[in-house]
Amino acid sequence: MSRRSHLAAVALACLASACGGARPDDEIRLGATLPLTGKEARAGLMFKNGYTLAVEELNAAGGVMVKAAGRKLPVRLEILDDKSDSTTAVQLAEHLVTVSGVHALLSTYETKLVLAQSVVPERQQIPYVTGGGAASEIFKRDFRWVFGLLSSVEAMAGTFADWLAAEQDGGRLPKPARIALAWENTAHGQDFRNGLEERVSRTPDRFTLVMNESFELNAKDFTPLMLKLKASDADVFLSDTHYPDFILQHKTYLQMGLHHAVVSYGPRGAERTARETLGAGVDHLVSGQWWTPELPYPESKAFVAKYVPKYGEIGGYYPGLAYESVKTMAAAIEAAGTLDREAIRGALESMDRTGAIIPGGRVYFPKKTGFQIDNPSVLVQNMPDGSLRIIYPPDATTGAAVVPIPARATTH
Amino acid sequence: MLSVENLTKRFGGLTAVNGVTARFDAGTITAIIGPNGAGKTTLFAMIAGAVQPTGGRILFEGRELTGQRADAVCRAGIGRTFQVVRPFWNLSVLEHLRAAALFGGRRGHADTAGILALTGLERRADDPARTLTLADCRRLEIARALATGARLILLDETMAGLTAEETQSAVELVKRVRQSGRTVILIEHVLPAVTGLAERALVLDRGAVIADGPPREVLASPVVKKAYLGEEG
Amino acid sequence: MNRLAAGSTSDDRARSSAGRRQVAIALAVAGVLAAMPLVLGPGGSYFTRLAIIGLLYVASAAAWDLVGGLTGQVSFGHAAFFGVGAYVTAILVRGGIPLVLTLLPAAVAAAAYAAAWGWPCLRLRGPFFAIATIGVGEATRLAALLWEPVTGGATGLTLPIGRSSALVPYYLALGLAAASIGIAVLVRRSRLGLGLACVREDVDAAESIGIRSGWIQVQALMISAAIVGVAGSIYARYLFYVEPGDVFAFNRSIGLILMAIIGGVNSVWGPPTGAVLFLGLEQVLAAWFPAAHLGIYGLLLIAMMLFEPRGLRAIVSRAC
Amino acid sequence: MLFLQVLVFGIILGGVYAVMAYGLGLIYGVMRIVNLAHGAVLMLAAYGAFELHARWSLDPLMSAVLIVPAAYWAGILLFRHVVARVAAGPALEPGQTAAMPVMLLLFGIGLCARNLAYLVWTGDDRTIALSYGLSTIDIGIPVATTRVIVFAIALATTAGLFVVFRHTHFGRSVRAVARDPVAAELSGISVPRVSARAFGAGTALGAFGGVLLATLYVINPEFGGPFLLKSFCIIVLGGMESMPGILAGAMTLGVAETAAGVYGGAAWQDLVSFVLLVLILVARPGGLPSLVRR
Repeated sequence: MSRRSHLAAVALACLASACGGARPDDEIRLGATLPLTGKEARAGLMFKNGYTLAVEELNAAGGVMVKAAGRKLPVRLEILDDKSDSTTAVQLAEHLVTVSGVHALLSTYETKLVLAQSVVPERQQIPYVTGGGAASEIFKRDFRWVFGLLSSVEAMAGTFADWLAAEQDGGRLPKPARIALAWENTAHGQDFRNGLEERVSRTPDRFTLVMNESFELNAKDFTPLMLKLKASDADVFLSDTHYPDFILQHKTYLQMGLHHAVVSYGPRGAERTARETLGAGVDHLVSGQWWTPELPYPESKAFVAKYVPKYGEIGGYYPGLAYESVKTMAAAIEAAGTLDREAIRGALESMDRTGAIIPGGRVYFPKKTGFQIDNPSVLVQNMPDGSLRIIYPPDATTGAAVVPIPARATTH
Repeated sequence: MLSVENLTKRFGGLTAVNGVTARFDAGTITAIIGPNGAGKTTLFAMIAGAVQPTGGRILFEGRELTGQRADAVCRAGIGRTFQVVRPFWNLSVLEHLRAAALFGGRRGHADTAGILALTGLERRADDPARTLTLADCRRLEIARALATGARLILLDETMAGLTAEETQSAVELVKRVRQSGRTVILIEHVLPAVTGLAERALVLDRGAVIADGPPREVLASPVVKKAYLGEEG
Repeated sequence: MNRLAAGSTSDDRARSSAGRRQVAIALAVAGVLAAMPLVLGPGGSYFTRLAIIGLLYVASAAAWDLVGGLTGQVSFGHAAFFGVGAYVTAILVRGGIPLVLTLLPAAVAAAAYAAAWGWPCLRLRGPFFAIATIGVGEATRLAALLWEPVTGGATGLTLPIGRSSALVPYYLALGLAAASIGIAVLVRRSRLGLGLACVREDVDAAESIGIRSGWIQVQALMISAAIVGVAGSIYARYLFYVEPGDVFAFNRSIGLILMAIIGGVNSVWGPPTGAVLFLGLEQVLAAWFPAAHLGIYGLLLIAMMLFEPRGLRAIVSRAC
Repeated sequence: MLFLQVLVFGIILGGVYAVMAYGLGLIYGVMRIVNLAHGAVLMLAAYGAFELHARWSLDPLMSAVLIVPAAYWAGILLFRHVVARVAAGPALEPGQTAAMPVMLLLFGIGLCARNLAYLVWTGDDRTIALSYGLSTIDIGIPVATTRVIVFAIALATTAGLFVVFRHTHFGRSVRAVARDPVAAELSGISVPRVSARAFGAGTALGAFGGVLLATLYVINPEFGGPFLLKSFCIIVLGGMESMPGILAGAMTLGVAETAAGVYGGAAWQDLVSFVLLVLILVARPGGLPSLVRR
């Protein structure tokens, strides 16, 4: 009994929802799924804040000018929770397009979720801007509708290489520099390795790779890795990690009394909690970010000034990229002058906007990368007084990098 | 029909069965008796393939069975029952017979009706085993062993825990089994049942055969008396 | 009613009329499902996508039950088969082979993988088999992460999406669900099903009547794996993206167990019903209690174990 | 030299692994219950240590004094009111043991605990910053002080448990129940009471492990999962029953993982435990006769 009645209920619910497809165009409907629960919830919430803040800002200015409507239209944003699960992210995106009838999609956070979800805009032919997925794999599929605001992780590795080269030219690093690379076995880590390997093979006079090791996410012991690192006799230690692995890895590093001229854990190292845990051990670590609240651009400072009183401390690049995603989509709609999907897409493809809060300050989607932005990352170094110093790109630096890292007085 | 040669089983330092050699002829009923811990059940388990012998050989109808697993032993033509009954509790009596017939080696050609009649389980054919009495479970195990098409049936204490009346009908059942052309070897504690049933008794003590012959003579022999009294006195 | 195997406890005529009614209901449901996307048109794509997942759940749950219910060996590692199927399809489709031709290789690969580890592991019983399957499942996931040249490592593999319609995986999934339930019925009526029931009840007794307990269980695992492998294969085509953390996820295996438990293990209709309820539950929880979905699954499991470990099937049969 | 380092680091890692596995091993050894909530016990205890440290700057080793007894009583209550009821209840199928329902029940409890952690502490990563968190002890090579402490405690725990099991009434009755519950009941031991206490003791040991692990690792709601899986491997390696066996199993795993990381790739470390788990389960039927047949 209950079997049949349940099936009927599901069927009815689906029928009812399917009828809600067409809606009047008296507002701009944007949709996004985000990992508001599950393992990516922290970043998901910051994304939500960033999205929300940008939408509020647009509506406070009366909305977005749409020429075809002859007036400014208000923006409405629908956010659904995908539970950090790719199947759900796909389903709910489909729901946003077919049931909620959104005009454009913003993305979820986390590369793997975006990899899965980005199929939806391509099939439904609806513009999609992602500030949450960096894997170049997303953009290698000849998709027309997916636009990436995050530079690839390969590009981030390239930024590190560019900066190291600059330090070499300043005479602060040996040439060639011996690099030991450790990367977490995730999409992010793989891309980081690919980017770095590519730079090393392109400029053998500058870099040699003396260690190239991967490790599992949430590992419980990094002693073997550090033994290998020690044996590799490197000048530069670059690791690409998530937070828990960064803490354990660097703890082991410090306990083994290792020292290198440059040490980086990719995106990690600038966290306040890291300093609480590892103390002076985090001094001089370099981390690479897609955006950071320390950026000296006025637009970025203005955003931070609005965000912090409302939502509190910023931990990571997430809110900045979320904010910029909405701004980018709004700019595309305004440029298109209509809510027609194809027109919005065209505006995104031909976009070259300045005054963005992300490093480089420019938003554009080059065709050769499959519409993935190609800006430098911002490199930040921890200073012993607890402050963060932007050391790259040159147009954003707030001080000179400390290279090589001075040797610690003693190791306990 | 079945012969075991110098069959031995050691568990660690303990020798459960020590060099047993015996022949069992077709169409006979042989009882294996002996005090607790004499190695009867281990001997059975080795013949049935449930326990692998440490040494010695098992030959059945001229075929070497040593080292074969239980399922292969069954398909070779030896059926068994268990000391503590182990029916398939959630299967009906008929399903037991069907499964035994399908897997026992003859691919389903078992006279299930005949076996039900023989074992007196016709009325319970559709009932799941968990609803049967102990006596019926014992019958069911015999029926199951028969349905595999076994030519030799090993009965492990088929009468333990039964009332006098049930014991009598079990004795009758075993006789009918033999009349249907099967060879029977049984382990038994109920000695009066043994004397009325078996032509031959094999007495085990501490893993070795201490007497072999017609039940009455064997039971009267001083060695056997001593073994039993030694244990029980 | 005892649905075990060929065996028959109840009156034959009543059984066959009940059976006929079941077949009629099943056909009607299948017919409605088959017509649904056509009726809904393009606006129904949300339904279609949801239904694909639901049908894959149904197929996998019924397949899981061949091992977890009929054989009585609770597997915590069925995601391994799902993942193997998904990867075989992903790799072949990327090599230019049409999807439909990849289903059979996916099934074969999953079944072969099942045979490879099932043969040694199925000698274990109860909790030990369960623990071993946890180990196998996780080892498979990690191996897939490490075997980058073939699996793409953590990044996974993307499939070319082309211009094909979502209806292809929908009808494939519908076919698979129907086939899986059909196989569940057939196996239960076959010699294999009867043998498995015996093994589940008592391994030693089963061997004593000539059942090769190892081989027969491996057969069940292989059939089950083949179906789940095809489900993975259709999933790959549905998502156009295969990645170890998703297709080999421990949660996938757990999901199958939950479905079977909710509906009632060891029955033809229990696990599929559980799968539909699980899908509904997932949707409801995602919408209303996003922060508590894990806990609600947990509470559900606790409540079922406390009050009715035999699932909805037992509750329904008591009520009727 | 490298080999020696692998051995030393591996054995010390083994100490860490031992403290996480004792609780699981005790509960399995006595009651044949596979405690799938063990990971949740580790995780909740780690959060407990985190909270006590954050609020009152209590050192985790001190907070264990509060957390372990609390876990003991929580385990006893859980066993009496939930686990024992399911264990005595119907199985998934009539005629079978309730082992699977109990296992699934405990899995459900683990899910609830994880969800609770998400609600209370969110998914953020937490760490306990200790003054000696980074210090090392030089035993020829520098070894983390925290790990040495945990290692020493692991050895002491084994010794302590050994004494408890041999020389106390509780220990003897637990062993009697583990050997044969029916015989124990006949000889006047209250099996339900001893079982509840053993479950409580296993939970307490798990909590102790969790507190110790909290000094080494970042804490989040998924904290317990990897440890639970490794613990399985360890108790299976160690023969499922004895505490010294668990210690030996833990050290074997520690050395095997370290060796795999050093001589193979760092990424192989986790694979080792699962492969070992399956291999041992499958390849040692003689050594673990209880596994092969019910």
